[in-house]
Amino acid sequence: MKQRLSTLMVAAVMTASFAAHAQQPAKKAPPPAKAAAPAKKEGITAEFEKFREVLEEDNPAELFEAKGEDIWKNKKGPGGATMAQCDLGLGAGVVKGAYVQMPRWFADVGQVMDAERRIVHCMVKYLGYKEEDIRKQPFSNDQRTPDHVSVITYVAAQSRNLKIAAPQKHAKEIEAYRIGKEIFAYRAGPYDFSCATCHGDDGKRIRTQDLPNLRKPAEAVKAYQGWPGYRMTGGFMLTQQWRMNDCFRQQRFPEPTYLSDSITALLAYMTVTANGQVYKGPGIKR
Amino acid sequence: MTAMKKTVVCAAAALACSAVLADEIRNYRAEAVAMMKRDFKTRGIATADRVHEDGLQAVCNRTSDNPPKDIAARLERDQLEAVKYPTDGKLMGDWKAGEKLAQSGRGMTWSDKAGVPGGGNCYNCHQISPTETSFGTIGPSLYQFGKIRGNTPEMQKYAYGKIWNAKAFNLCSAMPRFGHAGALTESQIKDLVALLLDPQSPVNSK
Amino acid sequence: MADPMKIRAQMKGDTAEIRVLMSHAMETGQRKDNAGATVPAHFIQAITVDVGGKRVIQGQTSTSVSRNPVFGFKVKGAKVGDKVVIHWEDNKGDKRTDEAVIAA
Amino acid sequence: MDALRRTLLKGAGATGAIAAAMAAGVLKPSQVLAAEYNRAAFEAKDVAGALKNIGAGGATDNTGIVIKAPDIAENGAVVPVDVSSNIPNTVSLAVLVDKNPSPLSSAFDFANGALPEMALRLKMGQTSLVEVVAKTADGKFYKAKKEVKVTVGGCGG
Repeated sequence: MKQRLSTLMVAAVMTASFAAHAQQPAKKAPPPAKAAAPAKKEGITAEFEKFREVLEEDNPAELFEAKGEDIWKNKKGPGGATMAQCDLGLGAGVVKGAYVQMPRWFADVGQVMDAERRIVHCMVKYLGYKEEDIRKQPFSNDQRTPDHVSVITYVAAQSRNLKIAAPQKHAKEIEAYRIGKEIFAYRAGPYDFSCATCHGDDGKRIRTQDLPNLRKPAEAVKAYQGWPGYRMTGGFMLTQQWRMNDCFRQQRFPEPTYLSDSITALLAYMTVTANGQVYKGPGIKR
Repeated sequence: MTAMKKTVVCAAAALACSAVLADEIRNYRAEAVAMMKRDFKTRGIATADRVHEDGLQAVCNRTSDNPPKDIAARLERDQLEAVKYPTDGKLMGDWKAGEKLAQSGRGMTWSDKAGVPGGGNCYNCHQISPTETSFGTIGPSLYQFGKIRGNTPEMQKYAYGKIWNAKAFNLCSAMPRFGHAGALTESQIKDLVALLLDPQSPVNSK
Repeated sequence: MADPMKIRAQMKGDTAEIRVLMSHAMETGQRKDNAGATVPAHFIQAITVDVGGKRVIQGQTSTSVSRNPVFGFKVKGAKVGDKVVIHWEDNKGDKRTDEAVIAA
Repeated sequence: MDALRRTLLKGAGATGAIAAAMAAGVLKPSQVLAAEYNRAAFEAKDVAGALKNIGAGGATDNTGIVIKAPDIAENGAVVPVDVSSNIPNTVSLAVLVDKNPSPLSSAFDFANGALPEMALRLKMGQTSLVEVVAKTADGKFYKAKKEVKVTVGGCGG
């Protein structure tokens, strides 16, 4: 307890003196053990890369894309409303290029919304889906892929090969990015992890999985275009909202509310960082 | 943050702080933390209070993991003093049990059950035994850890302390404080020490 | 009702390359659901491919094939415009037939 | 449809009547397929049992069979494999995963211009040999194999 108190007091002082120390050179990482490590890791990663192309060429995500397209184009809500009335930021019914230009400010709801949040909003508003039902099972499992996940996959696919261009014009769009940047770096929980613990450096891996450095555009796009993605484990589609949710689980945090401001802010940070990069999703992931 | 508060904080630290910069950073950080406290909810064993930073996290969060040397040294010393070493004086357990623990990535998530012992998560970040080719690179390779350093009582104490609380040696290390956080028990840490230092462990094989 | 397949067929030289994605759980019968109950085996057992009205490929499959199966075949002598008809059926009697036309 | 009639799927027990009917276009594919599922081969618990039940017990090693598969799979749930045979007059290919509970994953017959080559994705519960059996028009069987390692991938929790 005594230790905790003294640390907290130091923290209080640190709050004030941050600016003075911000320029301090980065602390060196502890020297690696001088063991002659078996040179396996490059081999593994290279082997995965060779077969990535094969996997991406025939991505079962297309099956969900087709389902989503059918819902977007043909499903009717109460009173005959359709998703043609849904404005994803580029005008009612415009899908092409919309995915890579969210999160964005939507004046009709007075909120910054990421793609998933906006699509769910539209499916509730126009197609008569109940938000509480969607919140009951927001993510796919091996028994069921919720309709909104298929629609997200369709909308995302309509931005394939387009440049990511999340807007930073409205004050609230800038605010979302800045808050997202803070959440990204915030360490807490029993393991002291932040998003940056795994995604703040170049060339790191968890087990065999590469960890993109989400502070860099060319790396951020790798994470961005992975989701929505077909997850080989389980064999179903998962979205960016899921990716954020499960990262926080692994981070040993409590659970972020689905479609909450915190997740939109994080997605704004990641997307804006990836701005200018070409989107190649939907993805296929381990 | 109001202008008055900002002035007080700057004055208190007696620093010529850039008001604009400090304000922006503090402002967004505070907003981010407030937002997370609103949005993050208890699920299973992962309780909502986990989004509150503790003192050490606060220091690292406010310095982008680069605390001033003098402060870091003092806090590392505090952490080291709080390491609980086994009362029986034995620091090495069973390396085979240690290898199993090192493999497991479970523990303390909202999908883990209360009372079920967690894993060490070691291979997620470290190379360890040469037989396991699926290893992460967030932390340094631990292959031949004991072969290089020897198996002295001092080295055992260091390894135990490092696993119990990595922050006692590097204040803002990415490695969790497994003992301090209650993520690993005393006997589990002993098994991991054995995995690293036991001459029979594959970690130290040719 | 089974979901549609996604079929791509394209000429490369004198050979048609046919790729097909199928929507199917391919349950092994060994997995347990969240409640602990065994999920019964459910998998595609048989597949046929017809090109230009002729049976060119027929096969049988088991639970060792991945969920949402992907297959690729090559057929020599096919022509642009030929119809490709792919049919599958599973161990529960579900079936599905879809077609595509070979593109240039 | 001679090649298809000589299918390895039917094993020893299949009668010519069904094949002839199919070739003549009398039966709908579903009837043919349902009648012919080679349960004994697909439910065999080991490679030897599966091979025996497709009549390939005496298959000999042959380098004319090409197996393209990763040395290490990114995920054992989806292992992309491309198999082909350069052995003249290959009419059928079967793909087995030796450590799976039921090793025989698939068997395909090729006719009317279809090349003895196919791409598919396999489940592999653990590091295993992928074995491929080719059957030629004269009823002979050949085989080849390649090891694919399956590792732990993500956070493991």
